Amino acid sequence: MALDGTKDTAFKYVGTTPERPDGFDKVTGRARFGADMIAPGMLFGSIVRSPHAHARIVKIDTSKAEALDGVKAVVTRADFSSALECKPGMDGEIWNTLENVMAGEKALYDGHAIAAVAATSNLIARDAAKLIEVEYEILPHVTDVDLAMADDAPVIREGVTDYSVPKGMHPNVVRCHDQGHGDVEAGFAEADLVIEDHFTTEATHQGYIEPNACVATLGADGKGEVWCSTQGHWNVQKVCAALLDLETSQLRVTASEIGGGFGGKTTVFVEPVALALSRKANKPVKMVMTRAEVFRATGPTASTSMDVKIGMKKDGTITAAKGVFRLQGGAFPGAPCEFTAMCAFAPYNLANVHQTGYDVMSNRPKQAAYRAPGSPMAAFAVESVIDELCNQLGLDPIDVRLKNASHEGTRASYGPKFERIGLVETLEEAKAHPHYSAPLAEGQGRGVSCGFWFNHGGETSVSMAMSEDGSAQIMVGTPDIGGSRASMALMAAEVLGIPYDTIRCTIADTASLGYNEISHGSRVTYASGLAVIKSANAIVKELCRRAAAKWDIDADAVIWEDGYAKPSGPNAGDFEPLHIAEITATMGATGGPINGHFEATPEGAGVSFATHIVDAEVDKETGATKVVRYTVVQDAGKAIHPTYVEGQYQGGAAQGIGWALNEEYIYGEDGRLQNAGFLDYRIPVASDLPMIDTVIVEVPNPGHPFGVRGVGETSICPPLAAIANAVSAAAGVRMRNLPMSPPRILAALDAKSG
Amino acid sequence: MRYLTPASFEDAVAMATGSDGVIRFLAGGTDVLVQMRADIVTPDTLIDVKKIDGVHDISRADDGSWTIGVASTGAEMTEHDGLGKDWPGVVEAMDLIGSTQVQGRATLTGNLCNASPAADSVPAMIAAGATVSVTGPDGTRTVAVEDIATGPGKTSLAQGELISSVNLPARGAGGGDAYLRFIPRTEMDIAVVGCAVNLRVDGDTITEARVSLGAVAPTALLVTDAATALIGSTLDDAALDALAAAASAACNPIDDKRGTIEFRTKIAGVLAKRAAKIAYDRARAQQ
Amino acid sequence: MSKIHVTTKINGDTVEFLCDPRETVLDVLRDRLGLTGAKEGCGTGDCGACSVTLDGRLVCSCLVLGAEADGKEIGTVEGIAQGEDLHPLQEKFIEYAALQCGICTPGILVAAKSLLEKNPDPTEEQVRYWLAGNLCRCTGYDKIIRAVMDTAADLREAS
Amino acid sequence: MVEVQLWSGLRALVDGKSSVQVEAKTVGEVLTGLVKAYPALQGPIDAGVSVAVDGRIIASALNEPVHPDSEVVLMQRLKGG
Repeated sequence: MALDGTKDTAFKYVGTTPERPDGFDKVTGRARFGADMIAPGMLFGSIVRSPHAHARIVKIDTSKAEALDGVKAVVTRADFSSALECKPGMDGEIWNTLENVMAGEKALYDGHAIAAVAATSNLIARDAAKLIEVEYEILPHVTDVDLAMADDAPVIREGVTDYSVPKGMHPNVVRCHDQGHGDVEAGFAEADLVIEDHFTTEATHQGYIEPNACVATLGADGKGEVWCSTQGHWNVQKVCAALLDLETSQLRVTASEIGGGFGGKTTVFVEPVALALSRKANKPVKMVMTRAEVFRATGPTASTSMDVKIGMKKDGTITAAKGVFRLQGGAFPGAPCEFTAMCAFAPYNLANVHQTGYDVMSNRPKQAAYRAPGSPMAAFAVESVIDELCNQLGLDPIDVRLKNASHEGTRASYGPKFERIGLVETLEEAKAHPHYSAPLAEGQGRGVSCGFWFNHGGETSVSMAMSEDGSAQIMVGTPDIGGSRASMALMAAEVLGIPYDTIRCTIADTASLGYNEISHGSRVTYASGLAVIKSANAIVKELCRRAAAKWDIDADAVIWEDGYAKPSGPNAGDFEPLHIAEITATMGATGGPINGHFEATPEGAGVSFATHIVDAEVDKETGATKVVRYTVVQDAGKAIHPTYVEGQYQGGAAQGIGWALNEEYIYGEDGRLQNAGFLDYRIPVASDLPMIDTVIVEVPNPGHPFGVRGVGETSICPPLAAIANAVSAAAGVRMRNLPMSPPRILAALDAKSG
Repeated sequence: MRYLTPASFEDAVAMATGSDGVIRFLAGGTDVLVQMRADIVTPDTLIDVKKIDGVHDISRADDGSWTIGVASTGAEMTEHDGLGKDWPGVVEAMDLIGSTQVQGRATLTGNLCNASPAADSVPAMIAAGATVSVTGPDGTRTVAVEDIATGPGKTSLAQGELISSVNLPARGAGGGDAYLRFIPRTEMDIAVVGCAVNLRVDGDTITEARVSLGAVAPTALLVTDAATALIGSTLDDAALDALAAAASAACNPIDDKRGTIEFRTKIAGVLAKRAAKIAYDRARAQQ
Repeated sequence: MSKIHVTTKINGDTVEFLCDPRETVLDVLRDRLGLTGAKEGCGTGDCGACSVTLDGRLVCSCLVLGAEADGKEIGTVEGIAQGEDLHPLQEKFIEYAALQCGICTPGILVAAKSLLEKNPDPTEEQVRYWLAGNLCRCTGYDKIIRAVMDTAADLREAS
Repeated sequence: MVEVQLWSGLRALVDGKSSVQVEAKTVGEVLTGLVKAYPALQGPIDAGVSVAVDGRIIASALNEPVHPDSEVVLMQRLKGG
């Protein structure tokens, strides 16, 4: 599509920091999240889950549950679509979703849904779930990525492997992505120092504080409604319709306020189950996951096992880089091995590069997207090796990164040439930042890392309507996961020339607007924002046309400035500027309502880069780590609402700190998740963190009218490596396995001294 | 589930002995409610002791000994004027449990009766030489804290018995105690290792000591070898090393999601040294 | 299963309800009384999203039985604003963007208000430790801590 | 003709080539042209691809134009979290 190019004039509203429109409701407790909806006569649902990592379901006896007073419906797999085809690999994604939402022949992981019940109260539903008797034939299981690839590993599902996997690999390896250019072996031969190392990361969870929740109604007439906490309600509509054999348009889905997603709510889990129960009971059904269910049965990230080899000259030039990235994605295909591979070396301008990713199945829940899926792990491995090369060659880590940094026109490690990008600018800002030159205290170490994410556009519809008083309403279809309603209103204010607080932005339901892709890929401010600008442009055009009609001049002779229609110049005529409210006041009589809309799949999202600096302190007697200072430098393209951009930077850094230091899925030998709660799945608490400093770099994205790049995801790409580099420096030993929990650090210190 | 609110310990005992099925006493509830929520335990009878007279009181007797009511919360202990001056280690240990919110509910008695090997207040109470009064069908008896837990989740309390108060001895001159635990975060974790040291000095010399470890064995341990390493010393490096060695030697931990055997064994020694230094400084300041 | 009759005060109003003995104050607030301001993030006292005050003491409402509320006074996020006037903490949270998704916000506001009533001049470290039981996954806590510190400073100046 | 660069994992399907020439004026024609030349590419394309045209990553829109001198790179389909 044609894009407007970069606007370099000064903005009036964009770049200011007004209060968020959802703020008042959120501080008073009236904001309605997934579990806050109440439907008259509603029932409560509860799910029976497998206690086994891998088991054939021999028999399900629901009779005792059905006999319990207050129970209105019980569903199993038989109550879902039988028309969906089981296809191998990613082609069968809808079937995979059904299989994940409600197990078929086998339970594939600890926590896999087996049956569900709806009853008149939450307590009765829970009691009834305990009365459902399931007979299992326990099968051998595997939960570790390297073990799942070993010859003797149990096969999770036959026939899933696609064309890309080299012959001879275990059937649990279902996809492979192989890519590169140049001659890496020749490149390594040119190097003065080559380091090859092995790295692992454990699976982490998005850790949104609001458990997955919905209220669903479905009648025998095939019409239904869902209220749910989701990043993408059109996706919920599409998937639920398929799983329940409904016409998509007969299902109306409304996105509630969303209590955190971070990629984890791009999925569908409880909604189809609630719909199936509702259809059977003929009443609305509320389903709210417990925290343990969220951990056991929604999507964590992939765990990884990675080998990275990089060659460097004494002057810091990288001569070649190679990586092998194995991702464990649970009992279904889809671990983002291609993104891990493609992002790994993207910050660097490399003549010789080769990367290979493997998607490996195991008896764990199906992995889901988490903030730049696949990229943070790659950065951890690659940026750790670069750090070690800098250490051994005595080079400054930022200078080396600057020397090798990708920039406009260089060929990306994943193939194409870069458009305008801002990596060099983030490195220069980082180098100039007082943090980088501040002295370190005894026992502290400093680490830096770069990070990269693609960002995404995606299918987008926006509708905008003027009111008679000159105020405007915007309907967007991308759930607000980071303050986007404020950003949308700011961009509309900029185009229309009316104050920010005269614009109300609403997240429309699926019946009120055209299709919108999920709020993912940091796409909302970019894609919905672009559509808001185009919708506002359409309104401005119509406003000018109405003014021209009133003045009886040519529409082309009217310009729009700061909320007023004006003659374009002396030749156009001498008329008093018409304020927007003067035009809208009579719009019914001058041609009808004035609305704007725009729908497209904008394709100029613009990749983004960040550089983080971290100081960490390690207690060498206990292995405890404290992050003492943190600075995020990231390219936002153009920060529409700078405070919310900072919030994204800080949130990504904090999640990265958790991933680096303490968060991990811990499986027992029995294949069961050991830490399905916030007590032992340790996300950072307030007393764990320092203030997180931010620097917003603005290198405009040529693919957006105002230069916007997505900011939500890139912020979690550098932290794992930056912290690992800081901890390794402080401890005096290279940390290659995440999380760097105290036992791991102490073991590494012991191994070094022993 | 029945929910009962006795007005006296005698009533509580009668209710417990008169009930069939699973019985739980409810003080702060920060463990019982979590277990109910997770379907680990669903009691048939829940006996809430908070309406019994005097259970919220914290009082110092004329001889300097302390009695702490079974429903006194961590927050109430921390806010108390005198308790923390006499027994800072016990109060700190209680204060480490959970969040500010949990402090508003959690109790010493609940922490003890939950019988987790990792309970923070239990090593502190053991080091302090605390006892509990146990009321049952046959009246009230006094039991040393270290004799209550018999294994993870198990206590020596008989059916119908419940703890009716926690008793701390008089502090006396030259005494000091301290409790430290190791957790991966700064808050909100269960101890990977806990260590309490309580000692008395005469001048610079340690004359009495009790050392207790948590989370390194099925129950909190009273480590007499560790105390022996301290007594008679001025907490010199040799004494500290002997203390650490004795603490590590006493460990019989497991590998689990919170830590490894090696890690726990080593950290026990590290914490013992650190806690001993704090207790020593406090004791000398109390002379 | 017989229900228990409970009389309590919520945000100053006398409220009566019947509850199952297994139900928590959080269950009662949300499912019986329609007060959905307190959120359930975990149900086990680990996240703080359900924070309320019980006779003035900060607690997790998921760790208190509904039956225990008899004769007590409960304060929730719905009671923080006075009429149409927001509490200074609420205003500052909006101004500082100390919330993103907002699911932890009710609990954090109840907890922060409780802190400032007890300690009008907390250090950054005291604020961080007081709020350690209130998990926030969006913000990295930076803006939350600043908002609480600055509200405290404003309140001190005003008094 | 437009030269389309492929990721190396696809080379086994296109006689070991690293790029394929196709007749195309749009992204959609690039994809149909690839399948016409090498039917084995149908599977990977169905599984999800994006196309980078002169450095801009076209995630899904088939109507985006390509020119004979465009740099065209076939990529795995992009999405995010």
